[in-house]
Amino acid sequence: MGKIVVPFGPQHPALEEPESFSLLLEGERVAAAAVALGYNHRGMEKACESKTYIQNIYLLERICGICSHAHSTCYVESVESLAGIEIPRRAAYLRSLIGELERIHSHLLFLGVAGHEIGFMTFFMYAWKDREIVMDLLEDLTGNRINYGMNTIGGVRRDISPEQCERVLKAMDQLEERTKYYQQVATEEETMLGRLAGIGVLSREDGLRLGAQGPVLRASGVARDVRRDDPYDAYSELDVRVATDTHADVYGRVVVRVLELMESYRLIREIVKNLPEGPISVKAPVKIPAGEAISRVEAPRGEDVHYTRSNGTDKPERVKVRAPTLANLAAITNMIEGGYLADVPIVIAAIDPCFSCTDRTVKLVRAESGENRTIDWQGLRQYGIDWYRKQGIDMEKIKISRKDM
Amino acid sequence: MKRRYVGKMFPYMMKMLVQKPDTIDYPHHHAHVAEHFRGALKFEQDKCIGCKLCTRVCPANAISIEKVPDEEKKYKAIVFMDKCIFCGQCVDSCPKKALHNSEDFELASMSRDKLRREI
Amino acid sequence: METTAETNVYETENLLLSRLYGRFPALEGAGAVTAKRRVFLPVPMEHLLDVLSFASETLGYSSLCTITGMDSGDCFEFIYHIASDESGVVLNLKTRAPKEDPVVPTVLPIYNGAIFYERELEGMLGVTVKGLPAGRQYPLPDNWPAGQYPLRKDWKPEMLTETATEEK
Amino acid sequence: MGLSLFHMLVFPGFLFLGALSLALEFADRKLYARMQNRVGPPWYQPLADMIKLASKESIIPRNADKHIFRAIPAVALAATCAAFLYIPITGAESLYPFSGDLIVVLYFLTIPTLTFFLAGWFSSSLYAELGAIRAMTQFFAYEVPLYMSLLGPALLAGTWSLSGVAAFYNAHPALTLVNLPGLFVALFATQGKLERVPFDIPDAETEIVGGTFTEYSGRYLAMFRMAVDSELAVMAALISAVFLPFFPVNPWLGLAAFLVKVLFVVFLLTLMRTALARLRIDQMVSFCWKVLAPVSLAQILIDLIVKGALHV
Repeated sequence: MGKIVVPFGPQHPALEEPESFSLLLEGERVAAAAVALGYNHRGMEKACESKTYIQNIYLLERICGICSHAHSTCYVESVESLAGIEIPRRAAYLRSLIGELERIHSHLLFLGVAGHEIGFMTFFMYAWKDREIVMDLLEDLTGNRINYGMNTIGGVRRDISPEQCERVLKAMDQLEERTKYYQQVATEEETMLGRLAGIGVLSREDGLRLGAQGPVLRASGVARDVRRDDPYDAYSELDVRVATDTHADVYGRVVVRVLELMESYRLIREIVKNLPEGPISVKAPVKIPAGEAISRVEAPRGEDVHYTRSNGTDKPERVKVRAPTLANLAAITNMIEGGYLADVPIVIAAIDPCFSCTDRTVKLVRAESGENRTIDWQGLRQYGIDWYRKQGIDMEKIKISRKDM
Repeated sequence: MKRRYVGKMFPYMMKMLVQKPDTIDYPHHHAHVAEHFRGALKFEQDKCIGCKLCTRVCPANAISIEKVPDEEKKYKAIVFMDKCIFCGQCVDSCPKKALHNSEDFELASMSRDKLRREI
Repeated sequence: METTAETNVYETENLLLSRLYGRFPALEGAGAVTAKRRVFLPVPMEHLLDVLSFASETLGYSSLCTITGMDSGDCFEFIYHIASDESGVVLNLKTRAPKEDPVVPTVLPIYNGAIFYERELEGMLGVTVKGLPAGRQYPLPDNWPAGQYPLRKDWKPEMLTETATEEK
Repeated sequence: MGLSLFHMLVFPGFLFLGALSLALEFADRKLYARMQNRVGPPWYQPLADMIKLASKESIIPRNADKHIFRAIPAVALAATCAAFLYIPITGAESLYPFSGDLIVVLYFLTIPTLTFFLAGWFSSSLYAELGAIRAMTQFFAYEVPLYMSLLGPALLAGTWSLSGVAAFYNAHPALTLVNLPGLFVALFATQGKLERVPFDIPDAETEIVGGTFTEYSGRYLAMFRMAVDSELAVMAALISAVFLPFFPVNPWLGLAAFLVKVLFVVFLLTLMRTALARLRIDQMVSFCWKVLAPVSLAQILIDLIVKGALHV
C-alpha cells in the first residue's frame, strides 16, 4: 500500500467537535499531518463590541461549555482591573471554588474521553459516572451544570450556605477515593498502559519552543501554572502545588491530570475551611473607564488569556480571547507525526482539545454561508420526506412547522 | 516500575453487575434537578412595573415586556424560549422581583412557535 | 497610570522597564505599569523584533500569550503579550501600522508557536504578516469572500450578504 | 425433503439461529451495560435495531461495484447459517454429522471475515479500505491459534467430527480440564474473529470511523449486523460443543444445556470486552503470535501426551 491521505475530521467519531486533520499515511504510520481549523468560528470577539459589559459575561461564558467559568473569570477580572474594583474576599474564594470544581469535572471528562478513544468504554462510563457527582454539585451551587453564570462584574452572583459546604466536602472525599482507583487502573492495567505509554511524545524543549500550555506542558516537566505564577482570585492566599511529570507522552498527560485532580480536592478543602465571611459582590459601574487590561486564568486545559480595551462607554472597544487549545495546537502535528494512525485519536484527545474555545470568536445574521446551508438543509429534508413517502410513511402528517429551520 | 495486570477493573465490574444501575430510564423516571436550578422563566404579572430593565440586560434578546391593552399599569412578558440562554440576569436585575427561574427544563418542542411564551 | 510614587509596590515591573530602557534608550519613559504584573510598552515597528528577541532571550519572557490586533480608527494596533515564567509578569508590547499598508514582521523565528496568532491577524484584520509561510487561512472558512475582514471597525455583517449576492 | 427444509429454515437453521443471535446480542449488551453500572437496553432492542435499519434507505456508493456490494452481506449471513447446521444442539449428535465437519465449520466461519474484507475493499472508501486491510492482517494473526486450539481437543478425542468430539468429552468429562489453555486461546481468538474489544481494530470507530462497514447502510448493514450476531452465536456454540461437555440424552434438556453453555461463553466474551482496552494492530499481531500461538501449540502437545499416557 502506497501513501494515502486520510481525512481525520471535520466530522469524525473521535472528535467531539469539528476540526480537520489531514494525515498522510504510509501503511499504518502517519508520515505527515496538517491541521485545518475554523469550523467553529462564531465571531464572538466582533459580537462583544456590540454588547454591554454585563451581557458579554454570558456571551464569553459560552465560548466553551467545559471551561466556561475560566473564560468568564478571565473576562470579568480584566474588566474589574479596568474599573479599579477590588472584589470582596469571599467572592474571590467562591470564584476559586467554582474554578477548581470545574477543573475536576473537566479532568474527569478527559479521563473518560481518553478511555473512549482507546476503545475502553468501561473506563469511560465509570469516569463519567463519577463526573456526575461534581456536575450535580455545580448544579447545586450555581444553578446549572455547565455555563454556571456565577461571575458578575464586582463579585459572584450566588452565595453558598454551610450545608452546601458540607456537601462539597462530602463529595470531595467520595471523588478522592474514586480518583485513587482510576490512578491505579491507569497505571496498572496492561492494555491501557500499552496504548498510552510512549506515544505522542513532546519533549520539554519542543513544548517550550512551540508554546504548549497547561497539562501538556506540565507533562513534559515544565512547572508552569498561572495559579502560582500570576495568582488571581484567592490563589495568592492558597498554597498551590504544581503537578508535573517527566514522561512527556500521553501517559504523562494522564498522570498529570490525575495529580491535578488530587491537588484540586486539597485546594477545595482549604477553600471551604478558610472561606471568609462578608459580602459576595460590590457595585460595579455600567460604564467602564477608558483603558486596557490583560488577565490570565489557569483553565483546566491551560492558560486562558483575555485582553479588554474600553473606551469609556458601556461597551468594550475590543475583547481578545486566546483559549489554551490554540496554544497547544501548534505542537500537535509534532506529536502525531511518526506515530500510528491508531494513536492519533488518543494523542489529539490528550491535549484535551476544545475547538469551540479555539475558534470562538459573530453571529453573522443571514450571512451567505448560513443562507447556503439552509437551502442545502431544506433540500436534504425534502429528499428525506420524499424517500419515506415512497416507503409509505408520510412525514408531512407528523406536523413539523416549516419555520423551525 | 509498578506491577501490571490484565483486567484490573474486573473486581469492580463484578460489584457493579449486582449493584443498582446509576443511570435512570429517563422519560419514564423523572430526572432530579437541584433546588435553585435555573430553568424556564416565570413571571408574576402583578409585581411588574414595566421598567423593561430585563429586556435591556438580556444578552440574547429573549424577553420583551408589553403593556396589556386597555388595562391600567398591567404588563405581560413574552419570553422566547428558543433564544433564552438561562443565565438569569433578568431575574437578578428585576427591581421588583417579578421574574424568577423555575425548575422546568423539559422544553423540547416540534415547533419554534411553541417556544414563544406569553406569560 | 504613570510609574511614579509606586516604585516599591511595582519593583519587578519597574526593574523590567529599566532593563528595557537600558538596552533601547529610544523607548525611555514610554512604558506604563497598569496593575500588578502588567506592563504596557509602546514600541516603534522597526524595534519590535529586537525588543521581542531581547525580552525572550535575555529577560526570560519565553512565552507568547497571544497577539492582539485591533482597528484603532486611524491605524492598526498590535499588542504582543509575552509572559515570564519566573515573575509572572505580562509584558505587552504595543506597536502600530498605517491602515493603507498594514505590514508586520513575523515573530515565528522567536516564538515558534505563533503561527495561528499571525494567521488570525491576516484573516480577521487583513494585515500582511511578512515572512509567514503560506497556508490555509484561519479562522474564517475557505469560501470566505476576499477582502472581507470582520474585525475592522467599518465592517458590518450586511456587507457580506451584499457581496455574496453580487457573486450570484 | 420437507424435514430438511424445516431444519434449514426453522430449527436449528435460520429462524432459530436468528432468534438465538438476537437474544445473545441482548445478553451481551445488557451484561456490558450492567457491568458499567448502566440500565442497558430492553429485551427487544436488538430486534428493534434490525427493523429500524432494514426500513432505512440503503445507499450504495457511486464508485462501488453494485452487485458485489449487495451480494456480500447475504454471503456472510448464509455462511454462518450453514456452519450452524453442523453444530450439536439438542444432544451430542448434530443434524448431519460426518467425519471432518469440524474443519467444514471452521472454513464456513472464515467466510464472514473474507466478506468483511471484500465489503471494505469494494466500498471504494478510504476508511473502509483501511478497515479491510486491518481485518485481513488481524485474520492472519488469530486464525492459526484458533485452529490449533480446536485441533488439540479433537486430537485427544481422535475424531474430526464435532459430534464425535462432543460424544468423547461427554463420556470423559474430566479430560475437559486438559483443554483449558485451548479454551483461553479460543476465547481470545473469538474476540478477534468477531472484531470485538480488545480486537475491534478493523472497525475502531474513533480511528477509522465505521471501518469495513463505513459505506454500508439500510438493509445491507442490517444483514451484516445479523451476520456478526449469528457469528457470535455460532462461535459460542462451537466453543461450548468442543470445550464444555455434558450433553443430556433428552432433547429438551439438551437444548436447555446448550443455551446455558452458550450464555456462559457469551458472558466470558462480554467480560473480556468490558475489562480491556482496544489494542493497536501491531500489539494485536504480536500478542497473537507470541502468546496465543505458543499456548495453542502447548495445548496440542499436552493433548498428545495425555493421549499417549491414557491409551484412549
